Amino acid sequence: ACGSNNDTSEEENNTDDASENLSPTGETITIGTLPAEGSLPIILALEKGYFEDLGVNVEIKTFTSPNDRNVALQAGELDGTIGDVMTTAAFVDRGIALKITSDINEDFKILSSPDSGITSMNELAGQDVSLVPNFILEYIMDEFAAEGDFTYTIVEIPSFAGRAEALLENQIDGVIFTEPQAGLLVQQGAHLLGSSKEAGIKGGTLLFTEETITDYPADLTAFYQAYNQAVDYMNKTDATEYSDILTTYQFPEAMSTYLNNKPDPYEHAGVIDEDQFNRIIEWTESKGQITSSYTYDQLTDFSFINK
Amino acid sequence: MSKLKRSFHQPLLIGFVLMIVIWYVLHLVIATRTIPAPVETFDYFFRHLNPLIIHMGASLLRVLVAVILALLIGLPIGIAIGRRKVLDKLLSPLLYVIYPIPKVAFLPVFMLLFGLGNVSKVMLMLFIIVFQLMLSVRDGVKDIPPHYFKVMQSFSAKRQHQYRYVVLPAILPRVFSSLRISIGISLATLFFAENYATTYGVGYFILSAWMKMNYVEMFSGIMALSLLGSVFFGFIDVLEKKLTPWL
Amino acid sequence: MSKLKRSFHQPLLIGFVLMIVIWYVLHLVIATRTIPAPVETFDYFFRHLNPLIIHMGASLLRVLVAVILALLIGLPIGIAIGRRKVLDKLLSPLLYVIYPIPKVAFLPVFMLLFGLGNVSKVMLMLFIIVFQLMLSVRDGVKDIPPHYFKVMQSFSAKRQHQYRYVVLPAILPRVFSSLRISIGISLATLFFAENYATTYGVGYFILSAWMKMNYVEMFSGIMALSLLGSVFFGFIDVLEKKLTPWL
Amino acid sequence: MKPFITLDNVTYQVGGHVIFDQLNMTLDEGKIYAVIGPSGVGKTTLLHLLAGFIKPAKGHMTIAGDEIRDVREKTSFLFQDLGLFPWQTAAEAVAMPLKMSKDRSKTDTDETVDHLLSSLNILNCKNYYPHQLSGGQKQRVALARTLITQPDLLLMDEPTSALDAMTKETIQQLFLDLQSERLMTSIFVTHDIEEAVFLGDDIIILHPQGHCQFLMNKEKQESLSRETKAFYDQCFYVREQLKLGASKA
Amino acid sequence: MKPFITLDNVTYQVGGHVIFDQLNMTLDEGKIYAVIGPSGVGKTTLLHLLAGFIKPAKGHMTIAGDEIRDVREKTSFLFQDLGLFPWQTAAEAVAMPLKMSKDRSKTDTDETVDHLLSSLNILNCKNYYPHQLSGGQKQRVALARTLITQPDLLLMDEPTSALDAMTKETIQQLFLDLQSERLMTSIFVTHDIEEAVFLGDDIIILHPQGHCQFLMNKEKQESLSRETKAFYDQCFYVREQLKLGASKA
Ligand SMILES: Nc1ncnc2c1ncn2[C@@H]1O[C@H](COP(=O)(O)OP(=O)(O)OP(=O)(O)O)[C@@H](O)[C@H]1O
Ligand SMILES: Nc1ncnc2c1ncn2[C@@H]1O[C@H](COP(=O)(O)OP(=O)(O)OP(=O)(O)O)[C@@H](O)[C@H]1O
Ligand SMILES: [Mg+2]
Ligand SMILES: [Mg+2]
Repeated sequence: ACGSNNDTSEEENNTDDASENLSPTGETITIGTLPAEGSLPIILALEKGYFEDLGVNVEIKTFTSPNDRNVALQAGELDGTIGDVMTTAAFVDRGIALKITSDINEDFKILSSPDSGITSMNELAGQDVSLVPNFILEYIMDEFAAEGDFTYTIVEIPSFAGRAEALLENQIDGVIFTEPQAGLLVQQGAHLLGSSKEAGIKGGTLLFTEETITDYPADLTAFYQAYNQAVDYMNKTDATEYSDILTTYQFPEAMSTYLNNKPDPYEHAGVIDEDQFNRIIEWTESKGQITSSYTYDQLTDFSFINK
Repeated sequence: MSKLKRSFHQPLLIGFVLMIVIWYVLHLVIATRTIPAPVETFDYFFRHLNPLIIHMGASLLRVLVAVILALLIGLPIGIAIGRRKVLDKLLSPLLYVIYPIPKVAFLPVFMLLFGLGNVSKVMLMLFIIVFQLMLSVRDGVKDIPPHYFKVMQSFSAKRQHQYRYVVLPAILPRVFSSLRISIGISLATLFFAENYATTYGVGYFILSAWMKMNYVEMFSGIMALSLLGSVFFGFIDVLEKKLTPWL
Repeated sequence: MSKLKRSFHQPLLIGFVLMIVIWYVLHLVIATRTIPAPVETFDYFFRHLNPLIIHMGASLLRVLVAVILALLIGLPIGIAIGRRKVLDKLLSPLLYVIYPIPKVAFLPVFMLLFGLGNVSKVMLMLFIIVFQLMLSVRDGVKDIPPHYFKVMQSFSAKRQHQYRYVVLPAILPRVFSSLRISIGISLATLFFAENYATTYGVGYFILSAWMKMNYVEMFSGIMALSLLGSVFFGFIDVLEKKLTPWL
Repeated sequence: MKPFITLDNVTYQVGGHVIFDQLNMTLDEGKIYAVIGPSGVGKTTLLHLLAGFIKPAKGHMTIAGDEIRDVREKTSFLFQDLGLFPWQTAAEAVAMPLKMSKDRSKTDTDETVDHLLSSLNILNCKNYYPHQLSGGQKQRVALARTLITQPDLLLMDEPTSALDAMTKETIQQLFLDLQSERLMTSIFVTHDIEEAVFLGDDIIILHPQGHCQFLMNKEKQESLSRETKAFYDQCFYVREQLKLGASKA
Repeated sequence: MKPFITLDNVTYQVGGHVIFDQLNMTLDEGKIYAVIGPSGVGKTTLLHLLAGFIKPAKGHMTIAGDEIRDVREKTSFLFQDLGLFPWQTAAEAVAMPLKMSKDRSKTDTDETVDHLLSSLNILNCKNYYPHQLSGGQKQRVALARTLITQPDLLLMDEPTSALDAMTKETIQQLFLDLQSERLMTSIFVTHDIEEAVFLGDDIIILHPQGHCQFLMNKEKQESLSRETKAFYDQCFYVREQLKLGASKA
């Protein structure tokens, strides 16, 4: 049992069963986040003190672009981060040992520009879609394209704002964005064409270094406990109550509104199913991002969420 | 002091007023969300003065440290290259090769060597400005009339005396000039240096506003940056006047 | 011509050799995947020479256009500010305010005004370098001994003659010096200017390699950029020697 | 002769230091004036006032009836420190005033320049930059640049200070020739009393505190020869006057 | 007197132009040498060779028995174009050599500087930057900077060219006083024949093509007065020699 388990917080999830007879080491675990919806449970777990209560010492490093996060990961400055399957595979392919430990709550939206007149996915055929190639954005777009059996042209604009403005000014026809940006764009006249969540496409993950996984298993278990507590908290609580935290982490004000109007609840940490995983790996290999194929077992370790 | 103050504040004011006029005209003419109205931005700026001042402080410190380090490194090396033919032959081509490399591409190396904290941010800025400083100082030293060195030679002046009495005063105006450029560049660089592992700094503030597409917030960040820049520049102008009384 | 050639190629070689030595040492000492071995990179570079040359050509053109435009705009304005007290009082503070703003933050505005193509890329670079050029030129003009203008006055020289016979030759060394800096900055800027809506250019090449975490590819891009820079710099050195025979 | 230049109660000060206090002066057209006086007394300053480079704090100055407001086109000036530009060769420096003033053909300009350079005995240095010239060669280049145009007022600040005796005499002769060819008024500063006596129709002695004394140069009116006793007597007289002024101060 | 400086077959050329061709010369310790000659003949170049700023293409030069390799510490030099730095006031410029050579106390330095400035009659300009000084004041500041240390060899390139007759005489006297106080050898260039005769123990006339002629200055040995006939006879003689050289060339 966890020695330092003196929490009196949310009762329902107080599953003190922790099959291991290990308690968290309390060593600092550094996690990289992006200002995206998927980071919210981690941020709230930290700010609400859930991590501390469970004796796990989490430190958050915020990044403004996935690229910087990747750089920090390579520099060995992070123990874990939010990311996606292809990023994990690419890192492993380059000799950095990582494992996917869970999915994240994430929803990518396909949007078309206000004056394009495009209101359905298939109308994107042959049009200019802006995204960052080789990563999750392209994968999701490719999945939709395969579904609708069309092709499209990529206009590479890595900068968030550049992409957004290019869309609003009708310089490109389509774009793929996560929340909170997607919602903002819809407010400003962009048309919503599809959602990865609705289409059941899941690529976003939490990943940790091999070292962290072997050295601090109890910390990770506790991490996910706290994570799930935070998800519960979010599902129960009006977002305005923690809007100051959102502001501190530079989420736009519209984020609260989005969270409150969100139809489905946030989900506890879950797995990426093997089928989905293999499809992504195949796609990544076809893009030349990885040199060999990786199996589900090689890249995943969901043992920490299976309480 | 009051004279000092006057010569300092007035031009700053002019600069801001002009900037606001141009900004307003652009706002009206281009009529895009990405250029908010000045009034709106001012309102935001003053309402968020408190966090902004902290952001400005963080950035100020980083830039200051980077600039001071750049001077400590760039000045002696630039002078040495300008003075010694051998070093010029050897190092100038190296500078030419290194200078145009986008230092941001070495972020992984910086992070690896210096971590995610302030050290790596300062080092990144340092690396961006130090080569420019070296080149300018080198050019400045090369521009010193050779005749001045003959005069010093006639007094059998030791090396340190040549630096003390000729090189330093001669390049001082140039150093100020390239200090302005360095500071300008480092401020602009905050935008890249402050976009990881920090939640403080004007660069971070602007960037995150940009990502939120909150242009009013972004422009108040830009205003803060300009303010920071003008204060730096105004300070350098005053310092220059003080230290080069013969001009 | 052969003399011209010699003075041009030799230092380039020195620069590259030195850079490779430093690079190799860093590769060995830091021993990180983010700094690949020089040999490996060379191999990659020469095997991909063909696409790289096209990338270099595209970047060269963009930088060239931006630099020429910057000169056409920055030179006269910088001179005017340096010469006329009123303009100095009015515009210098404005420059101080505008200069430190990270121009990349205005990417949306540039895209809006100039589209996604080459125009917006060139404009972005232009905006990044033109203010630096103005400031340097201004400082250079202010450094001209006032005495020279008295001489011209004694000949009742018209304004254009003052420019032709004093201002231009006097600031020429400075212009070359700040041209080097401008080119260095614009090359580094390619990294930002060529990261949208293009698939050509060394900046794009490096950036996409970076995102793919392919460091061998990235370093061959950086080599290409350095090569481009050195060629520019070598050319400027030769031009400077030609145009300032009195030095 | 009619008055060409008038100074009326001219006061000038710089850095808190009064150089001229209510100076009055009338200079005639077509004459040569030699200005002498101790170092730092204000000779250069006087020339700069006449040239219009600086403005008096009080008082009026006219040239040919017009108030001096700006630099006149028909005034030529030789600076004490020459003011050669490092980027101009001797020939380029001398050609510059011609190129600026009118559209002469290039060959015409070149010929005029070459001719003047050779009468100053520096044709062999025509393609030298200032740093390649000796002190006296530089002075002659600057002099050539001043003389190449055809001014009606020539102001020269120590035009021969860096020249040896022989070269100096050649140039003095050249100057007298030019003076007789052109209708011009010349005012030059010199420290060489013999030069002042030899060239000056009138000699202006500037004494400390901006007090100024006119000496009609009797010698000059009578004979141009340096070899007479009268010439040396006149030199001696000028010298005495200078000494007297210095001792009074 | 023992030989202090020897030039042995010294050849020097610049820009394809031969200035000295196998020049031989022996100069004695403690004497004053005046160098005269036409402008551009190479007087400044000779001084620069002696100072060690430039090296002869061929030949040997020794000072006090040592080959001249570099600038000697005990040689002081006055440049023809002065070489004042725009960023030093008169007092700073003059104090610089003292500050560089030893650790004197600040007050000691200041006193020495003030004393020299006042004997040159420029104490009132001590805080002026060069651009605030008149031509002659600048020359005196540069001269003070040269004289402030105690050299055994003094090389001066036209030290009084910008000075009026009275100031010039004061400074000539100061120079003679210094020369008798210190054991030093002085070589100076001048265009003023009277100055050469008045100050020089020997007069060196440089003729074109680097031909050089020594004149024992008899007058100097006999009397220092300018007011004698012998003085002017000697001046006349030197002048004739100069002319002769020029006409031969
Ligand atoms: N900017 C200034 N500030 C203070 N004093 C100045 C300035 N410029 C000139 N002076 C002073 O004005 C006086 C007159 O200078 P001017 O150059 O006219 O003398 P001058 O008679 O030509 O002397 P010289 O024969 O030595 O050339 C000098 O004493 C000089 O120190
Ligand atoms: N870098 C150079 N290139 C070509 N010729 C040069 C260079 N430097 C000096 N000279 C020439 O060398 C000659 C000697 O110059 P120097 O300065 O010694 O003359 P000087 O006797 O001191 O003349 P002055 O009395 O005019 O000062 C001059 O004719 C000059 O033109
Ligand atoms: Mg004067
Ligand atoms: Mg000389």
